Amino acid sequence: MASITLNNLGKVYPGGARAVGNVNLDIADGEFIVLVGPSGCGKSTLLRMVAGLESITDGEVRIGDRVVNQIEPADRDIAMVFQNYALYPHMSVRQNLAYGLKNRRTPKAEIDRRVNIAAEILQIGSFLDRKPRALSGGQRQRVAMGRAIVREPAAFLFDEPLSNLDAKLRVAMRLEIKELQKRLRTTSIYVTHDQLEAMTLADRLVVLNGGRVEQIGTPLEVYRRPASAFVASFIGSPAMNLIDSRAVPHLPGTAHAGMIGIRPEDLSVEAEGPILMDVLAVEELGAQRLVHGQTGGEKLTIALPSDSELSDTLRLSFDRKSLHLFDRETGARIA
Amino acid sequence: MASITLNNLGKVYPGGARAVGNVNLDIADGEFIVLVGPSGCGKSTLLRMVAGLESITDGEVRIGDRVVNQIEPADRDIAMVFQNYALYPHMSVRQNLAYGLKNRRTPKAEIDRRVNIAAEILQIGSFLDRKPRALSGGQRQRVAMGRAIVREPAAFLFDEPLSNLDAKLRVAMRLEIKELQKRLRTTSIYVTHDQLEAMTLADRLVVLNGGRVEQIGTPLEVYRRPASAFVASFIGSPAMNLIDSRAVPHLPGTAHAGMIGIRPEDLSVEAEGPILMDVLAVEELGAQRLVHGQTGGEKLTIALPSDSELSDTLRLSFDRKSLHLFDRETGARIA
Amino acid sequence: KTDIQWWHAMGGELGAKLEEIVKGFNESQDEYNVIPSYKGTYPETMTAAIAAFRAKQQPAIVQVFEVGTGTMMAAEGAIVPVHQLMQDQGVPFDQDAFLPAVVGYYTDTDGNMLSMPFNSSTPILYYNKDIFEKAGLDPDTPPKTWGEMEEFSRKIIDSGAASCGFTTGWISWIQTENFSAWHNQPIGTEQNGFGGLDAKLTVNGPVQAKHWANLKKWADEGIFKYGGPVGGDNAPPMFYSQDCAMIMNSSASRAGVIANATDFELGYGMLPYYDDVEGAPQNSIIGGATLWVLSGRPDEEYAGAARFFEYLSSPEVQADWHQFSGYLPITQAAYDLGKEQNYYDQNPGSEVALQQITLNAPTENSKGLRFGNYVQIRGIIDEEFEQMLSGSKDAQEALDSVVERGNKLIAEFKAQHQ
Amino acid sequence: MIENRPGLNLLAHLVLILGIAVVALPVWVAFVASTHSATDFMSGTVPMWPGPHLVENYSRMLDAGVSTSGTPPVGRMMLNSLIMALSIAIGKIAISILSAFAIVYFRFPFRGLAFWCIFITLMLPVEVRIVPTFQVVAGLGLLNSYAGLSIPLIASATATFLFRQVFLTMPDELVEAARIDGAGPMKFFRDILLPLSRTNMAALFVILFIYGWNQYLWPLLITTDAQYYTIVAGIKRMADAVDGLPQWHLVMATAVLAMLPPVAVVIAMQKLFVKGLVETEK
Amino acid sequence: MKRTIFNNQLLPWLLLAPQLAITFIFFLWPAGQAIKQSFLREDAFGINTSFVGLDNFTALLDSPEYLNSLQVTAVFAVLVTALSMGLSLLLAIAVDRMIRSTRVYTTLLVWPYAVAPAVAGILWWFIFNPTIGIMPYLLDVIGYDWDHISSKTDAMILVVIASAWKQISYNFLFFVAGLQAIPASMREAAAIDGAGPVRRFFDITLPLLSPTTFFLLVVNIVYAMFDTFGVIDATTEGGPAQATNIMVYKVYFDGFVGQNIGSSAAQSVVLMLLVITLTVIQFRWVEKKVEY
Ligand SMILES: Nc1ncnc2c1ncn2[C@@H]1O[C@H](COP(=O)(O)OP(=O)(O)OP(=O)(O)O)[C@@H](O)[C@H]1O
Ligand SMILES: Nc1ncnc2c1ncn2[C@@H]1O[C@H](COP(=O)(O)OP(=O)(O)OP(=O)(O)O)[C@@H](O)[C@H]1O
Ligand SMILES: O=P(O)(O)OC[C@H](O)CO
Ligand SMILES: [Mg+2]
Ligand SMILES: [Mg+2]
Repeated sequence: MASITLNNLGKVYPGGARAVGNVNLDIADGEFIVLVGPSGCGKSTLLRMVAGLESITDGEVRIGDRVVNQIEPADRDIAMVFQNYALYPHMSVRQNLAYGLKNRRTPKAEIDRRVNIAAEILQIGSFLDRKPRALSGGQRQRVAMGRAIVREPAAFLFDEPLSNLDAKLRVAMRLEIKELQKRLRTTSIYVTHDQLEAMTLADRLVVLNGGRVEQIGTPLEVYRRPASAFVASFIGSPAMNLIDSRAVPHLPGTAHAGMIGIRPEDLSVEAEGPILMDVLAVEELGAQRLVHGQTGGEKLTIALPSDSELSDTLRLSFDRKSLHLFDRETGARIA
Repeated sequence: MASITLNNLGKVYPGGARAVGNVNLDIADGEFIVLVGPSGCGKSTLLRMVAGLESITDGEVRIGDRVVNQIEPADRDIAMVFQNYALYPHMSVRQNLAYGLKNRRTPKAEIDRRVNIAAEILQIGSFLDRKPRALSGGQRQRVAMGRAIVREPAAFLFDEPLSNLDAKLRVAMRLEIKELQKRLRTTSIYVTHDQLEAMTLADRLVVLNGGRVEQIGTPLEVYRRPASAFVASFIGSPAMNLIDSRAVPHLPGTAHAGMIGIRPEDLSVEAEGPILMDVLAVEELGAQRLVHGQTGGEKLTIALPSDSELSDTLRLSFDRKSLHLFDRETGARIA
Repeated sequence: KTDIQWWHAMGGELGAKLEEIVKGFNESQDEYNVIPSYKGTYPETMTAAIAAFRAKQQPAIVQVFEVGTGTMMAAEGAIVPVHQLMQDQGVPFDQDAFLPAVVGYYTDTDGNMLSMPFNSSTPILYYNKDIFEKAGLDPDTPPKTWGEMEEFSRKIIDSGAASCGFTTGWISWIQTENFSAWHNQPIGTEQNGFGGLDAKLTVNGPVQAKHWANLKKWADEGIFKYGGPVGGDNAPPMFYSQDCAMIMNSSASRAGVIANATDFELGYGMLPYYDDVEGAPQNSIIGGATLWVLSGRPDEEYAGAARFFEYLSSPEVQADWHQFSGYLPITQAAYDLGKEQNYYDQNPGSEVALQQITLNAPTENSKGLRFGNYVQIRGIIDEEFEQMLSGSKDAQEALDSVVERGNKLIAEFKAQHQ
Repeated sequence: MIENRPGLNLLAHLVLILGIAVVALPVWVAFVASTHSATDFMSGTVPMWPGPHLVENYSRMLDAGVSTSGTPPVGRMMLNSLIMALSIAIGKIAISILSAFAIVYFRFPFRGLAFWCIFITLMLPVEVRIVPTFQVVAGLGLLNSYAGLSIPLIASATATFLFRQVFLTMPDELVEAARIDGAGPMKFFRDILLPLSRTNMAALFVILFIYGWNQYLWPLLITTDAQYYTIVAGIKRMADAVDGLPQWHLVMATAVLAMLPPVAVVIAMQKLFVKGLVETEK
Repeated sequence: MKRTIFNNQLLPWLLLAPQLAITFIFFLWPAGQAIKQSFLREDAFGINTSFVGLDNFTALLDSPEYLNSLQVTAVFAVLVTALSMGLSLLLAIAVDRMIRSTRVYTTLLVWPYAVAPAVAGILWWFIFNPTIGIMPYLLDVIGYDWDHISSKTDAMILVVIASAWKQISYNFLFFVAGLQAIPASMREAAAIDGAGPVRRFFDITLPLLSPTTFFLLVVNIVYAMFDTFGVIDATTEGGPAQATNIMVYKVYFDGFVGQNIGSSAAQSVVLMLLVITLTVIQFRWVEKKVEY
C-alpha cells in the first residue's frame, strides 16, 4: 500500500499529439480515485503512465516515495485490471492467477496460499481449473480482479474494467469492486467514461477533458458545484440544462454570466413560475417522467414525479441557489 | 396505415426449439407497440414473423384485414429498420431510399418527390449523394428510417434500431423516433431489450419472457402494476426489491404471498419504520443516492435524496399501497 | 569400387536391356560400377547433363543424340574426346572397326572420333499385315512410294480395316531430315553444316515443301495422324491399337513394337519416296545417339569409362544390343557375328535398316547434318509443323520460318562461341 | 426464409451434385484405371468401373515401381515427398514465427528495411526466377539433398505475413498484462504467444504441407539422383512412354498415391485447412 | 502497430536472422543474378560469357514467340479465371442457400485444392488422351474430333480445364465465406424492398461480393500465370506450336531446354516486374478493404 503522486505529469505521443498535460494529483494511501471523462480525453494514457506501459514525457510519477519514471512495470509494485480483462486464454484460472507470482519466483506454497485466499474472497474457487473461455463475463471480470489481488500490490489500476459487461451485471460488479476495495484498502486508480460509475465508486473524482484536469473532488462536490460547464454537462443524468443567458433576459442577476445551468430536478412546475416552456415530448421512466421542452429557442428538460399534471405549456420555477453560472467563453464557473 | 392482429402466434424453429408461443395481440391503427424482454426471449422472432422473414408455424398474422401468413415480405406493405441498419453500402443514400420504390416501378418523379420529403423530415438532404460508409452512426440510423418512410407502408417494424449507437446519441434518437411516429401516425412495432427505451417510447408495452407474453399495457400500467415478479424486476431502474416474505414475518398481511416487491423509491427512512436495514454500500448518483443494505438475509436497495442522513443501520417505512405481492412458485401478481 | 554415372535416354524395353548390359559389365570386373540413370527423352537428358555440368554435378558419361553433336563438339573444355580418352587410358581403340556411316558422323575435321558410338538407328516403315489383308492389300508388299502410301491408306480406310492410314514418330528426324537425305535434298549449306559454323539452313526446298503440304492434306483427310512433337509419343499407341495401319519410326522401335504389337502380324519396309524426285531413293541417315564423356570428374572414373566403352563395343555386346533393339550393328564385327548366327535370315525385316542406310554411297546431302543449337532447331521444326497442321501457315511458310528462326539460332550459337 | 420457393432449393441441390460429379470425375477415372491391368487399355477406351487388380497394382508400385522409367519405387518417392513437405512446413513455421515476433513486438533501427526485404518475396514464386535460383543452389552444393529440396522453398513471406497478422490482432493488453506480471520478451514469446498461436500454426501447417507435397518444378530440377525424387515430380517420368504405351494402370495408381496424403489431410482437417487457407491469403 | 513494445536492440536481429539469411540467399541473390544474366550472353555450358547490354530484352520484343507467349498467357489467365470463378460462384451460391447440408457439400468440393497441379494435369491428360481417353470418346459421339496434339484450340481447352478444375475449390471457399459475410439483414431488407431472388443477386449480393471477387481475380490471375507450370508440363508442354506456352513455362523452357540463359534471365526480370505490379495491386486492395 502506498500513496501515489503525479507531478506536472504530461504525455506527448511520438506523432506529436499531446494526450495529457500538467496533471497534478496526490493520492492518499488507500484512497479510491476515479478518472472520468469523455472518450479520448487521456484517461487511459494517464493510467498507463502510472503503470509504466507508456513512457512519461513530462513530470514525474511517485509511488510511495520512489520516483518510478524509469522503472519497469513489473517492478512498480502495481497491478492492473484491463477492460478486456487480458486473461491468458490458454491458461487455467489458477495459472492465470499464479503467473505473475511464478515469474517473481514466489515459492510454490506461498503461491497456492495466495491464490486460495483470492479465490475465496472473489468466490471463484469452484472454477479455478477452467479456462477463461468457459467463464461468463462476470466471472472473467472476477478472475481479472483476482490476478490483481494475489500480487498484493501497492496499488490497483483499473481501465474501464466493467464496460464489457451488460447493464445489470455492471451495476452488481460495481458494488463488488467498491466493497472489495473498502476491505483491502489498497490505493486504487479507476478509469471510466461512465459518470454514474464514477460517481458511485469514487472517494474522489478527477474529471478530465482534452488531457487536462477540469475538476478534482468528491462525487457530491463535483455534482453540486461543477467547476465548469463541461463538468456540469458531463456529470449527472439527465444532464444539466445549459441555456444561454440571453434566452432568459427576464431572469434577474444572470446577465453577467454567459451560460446558466440548472439541473432537471431543480426545476418545478408552478403556476407563477418565471419560465414558460412549450412541451415537446414526455418520457415515462416509471418513478419519474422527463418532460422535454423549449423556451426562447433553448431546449430544456425537467424531471417531474410520474403523477404530476401535464399540459402543452408549463410554467416553471426554481430556487435561485440551484442556479449554476458559467462564463460563455471559458466555461468556467462564475458562481 | 393499418391495424395488426396476432392470433395465437407461435414459432418452432426447425431444430425443434420453441422460440415464441401463443401470442395474442391487437395493435390499433397508428399505435406504437414496443416488444421488450431479455435477450433470447423471442422478440426478434416475433417481429420477423410479422415481417415475413420467418415462417409462421402456429397461428396467424393479420395486417389490416388480410391474413398475411403466406404473403411475401415485399407484399405485406410493411417497412423494417434493422439493428445494423442494413443499408446497401454500394448505393448512395438516395439510391438506398429509392431502391424499394424502384422495385415497385414507382414513376421516377414520384420517387424523387418522396425521397425529398423523407430527406426533409429527417434532415438528411445534405448527404443524399454520399455512400453509407461516409456517414456517422446517427446519420445512418436516419437513413434507415428514411428508407422505411419513403415506402409509406402500413406499418413500421423496428428491431433494436438504436442499440448500435452510443448512450448520448441513443437518448437523442429515441426522442426523434417518438416525434416522427407521432407525426406520421404509422402503426409501429418496436423491439428492444432496454426497459428505459421501451418505457419512453411505447404507447403500449408487450413484455416477453421465454417466448411468452408476460404483460401488455401502457408503460405506467406496467410500471405500477407489474403482472409478475419477472416484469417487476425487469421494468424500472434501480430494479424493484424482491424479498422473500419469510424474511419479514413481522410485516402484516403478506404471509400468503411468497414474494414481496417494493420499489427503491417507495421506501423511506423513518425512525419508527418496521424494517431494520444494515447499510452495506452507498452510491451517490447526484440527485439521489442509492443505499444498498440487508435485512433478514435479503438484499435491499433504497433511493434517498442526496441530502438525507445516513447511518450504519436505517429504519425504513413504506406505504402499504406500494407493496407488490407475487406468488412464490408462479411469480404471478397476487395483489 | 569406383562409381561411374551414366545418364541415358533409353526408356521402356530399351532401358531394361541397357540395364542388363550394364549389369554384365559390372559383374565382369570388380573395379568399376557403372550406374545408369534414365533421364527422359534425348533433349531432356542432354539438357539435364548440361545443367548438371554448370552446377558441377555432371555425370562422367552422357548419351547424346546425333543432333546434339554440334553443340557438344563446340563445348571444348566441357568434354573429353573419346579418342583422347582411350589414348590417355591406354585402351586400344580402332575407329575403323565402326561402320563408315557412323564414323563419318562423329569425327571432327581431323578425323578424330569425339564420342563413343553406341546406338545408331535409321527410320523404317512398320506395317500391320492383318489390316493390309482386311483391306484387300498384299500383306507382304509394303508401299514403296508416297503415292502408294496414299493409295494404300485410302483403301484401308475405305474398307474400314482401320481408321487411319499411317502415323509417324519424329517429324523432324524422319519427315524432314531423313526425308531430305532420302531424296538427296540439302538441309543446309556447307555440306549440311559439316563444313563449319557458318552454315545456313536450306530445308525449305520445293521437295520438302511439297511433302509437308501433302502431310497436311493427308492429316486433314484423316489418312495421316500426327503423333506429337519430338519423338511423337502418341504415334506408337495409335499403331498398337490398330487405329493406324502403318508407322514410320526408328529401327530401334523394333523392340517396343514387337513387345506391344501382340495382336497382329508385323511387316517391315523402307521409307517411301516420291518417284518423281530425281535421285530418290538415295540413302537414309543415321540417328540414335553416342556416348559423350564430360570433363571435370576424378581420373579413376575416366579409366573406368574407357574400360566400359571397350566392353560396349565388343562384338558380342553390340550384336546382342543390335539384335534385341533394332539399332544398327555399329561395328562390322557385330554385323558379321549376326550373319554368322543366321540372325537376319531368321528375323525377316531386321536387315531393312542396314540396307536402307547403305542403299547408295552417301552424297553431301545424305551423310548427316551438324549444326549448333540444332536441338532447339528441332523444337522449331516441330512447332512450325504444328503451325501448318493447325492451318496458321502453309507448308512453304512453315519451312521458311524454320529456316529463318533456325538460322538465328545458328548465328547465336556462333556468337556464343567467339 | 425470405421467400417460399422450393424449386430454387431443388435447383441448388442439383447444381451442387453436378458440381461434385464434375470435380470428382478425373479422380474416379484415375482410380478405376488403377484397378485394371495393362491389357485392359488396349481395346480403345478406359473402363468406367473398377477392375480386380487394385492390390496388385498398388503393391507393385509401392515397393518395386517401374525401374525403366528411371524412378525408384513409389514408396521411396512418397517418403521423399513426406520429408520435403514436413521440412518445408516445419521450417517455414519456425523461422517465420520468430521473424514475425521481431517485427511486431520490437522497434529497432532498419526495421522497415528488414520488413521490406522479407515482404518483397511475398508473391515471387520460385518459377519466375528458376534458372538463377537453380544455379545458386547448385553453387552451394545442395543438389540432390533434402536441404536443397526444402530450404529454398522455406523462404517466402506468406507465413511471416500471416503470423504478423495474428500477432497484430492479439490484444495489446496481453503483452501489457504479461509485462506487469514480470515476463520478458522471450518468456512472453514462450509462455503466451506460442501457445496462443497454436491453432494458427496447425492451420498453416496443413497448408504448407500441401504446398510442399505438391511441389513439381523445383524437385524436378534439383534432383538428378533418383533416390531423391519426389512422387509428384516422378509421376511425369512414368507417364512418358518410349516406343510403347504408358503403363496407364501404374501411372494412375501412382497419381492416386500422390494425391492421397494431401487430400486426406484436407478432408480430415477441413476446419484447420479452411482456416489456414483464409488466413494465409489475407 | 503495437502499443506496447519491447526495447531490446540485439534480440530482434537474432530472431530475424534465419529468415533474412534465407531470403538473401534464395531470393535476393538469385533475383540479382537474373538481372545480371539478362545483360549477358553465354553458351550452354557456361564457358563463354560476354556482355550484350539490352540485347536480350530487345530480342524479346522482336521475338514473335515471346509476343505469342504474352498473348497466350493473357488468354489462358482470363479463361482459367473466368471458368473457375464462374463455376465456383455458382456452387457457392447454391451452398449458401443450404441450411443443413453445407458441410457435406463443402467437404465434397474442397479437396481438389490438395491435388498437385502436375497431378491434375496428368489426370486430365488421361481423360483427354486421344487413343483411350473418355472425353474424346464422348466428344466423338457428338461429332467433335478431339485432338489436343495438333489442335491449338483443343490444347488450350485442355490446359484451361485442368487448371480451372484445380482452382474451383479455392474460389468456392472464398466465395462461400464472402457470401456468408454479407449480413442476412441486407438481403432481408432487399426482400422487403420488393426485390426477388434474381434481382437481389444482381443488385445486392454481387456488388457486396465485389471485394471477394476482386481478391480472387488477382489470386486467380497469379495462379494461372505461375502455379500452372505443372499442368502445362504434364499435358501439352507448351504445344502445339507454342499455343499453350505461357510465360513461366517459357522462362523454364528457354533456360533449361533451350539453354538460352540470357533470354531466360531477361524473361525472369520481366516476370518479376509483373509480379511486383500484381503485389502492389493486391496491397492496394488490402488497404481498400480495410476502409470498406
Ligand atoms: N499510441 C498512441 N499514439 C498516438 N496517439 C495516441 C496513442 N494512444 C492514444 N492516443 C491519443 O491520445 C489521446 C488520449 O487517448 P486515451 O486512450 O488516453 O483516451 P481515453 O480517455 O482512454 O479514451 P477512451 O475512453 O476512448 O478509452 C487520444 O486523442 C488518442 O487519440
Ligand atoms: N434460426 C434459428 N434457429 C433456431 N433457433 C433460433 C433461431 N433464431 C433464434 N432462435 C432461438 O429462438 C429464441 C428467440 O430468439 P430471438 O432472436 O427471437 O431472441 P431476441 O429476443 O430477439 O434476443 P436478442 O435480444 O438477443 O436479439 C432464442 O432462444 C434463439 O436461440
Ligand atoms: O529413337 P532413336 O534412338 O533411334 O533416335 C531417333 C533420332 O535419331 C533422335 O534424334
Ligand atoms: Mg481508454
Ligand atoms: Mg433480437
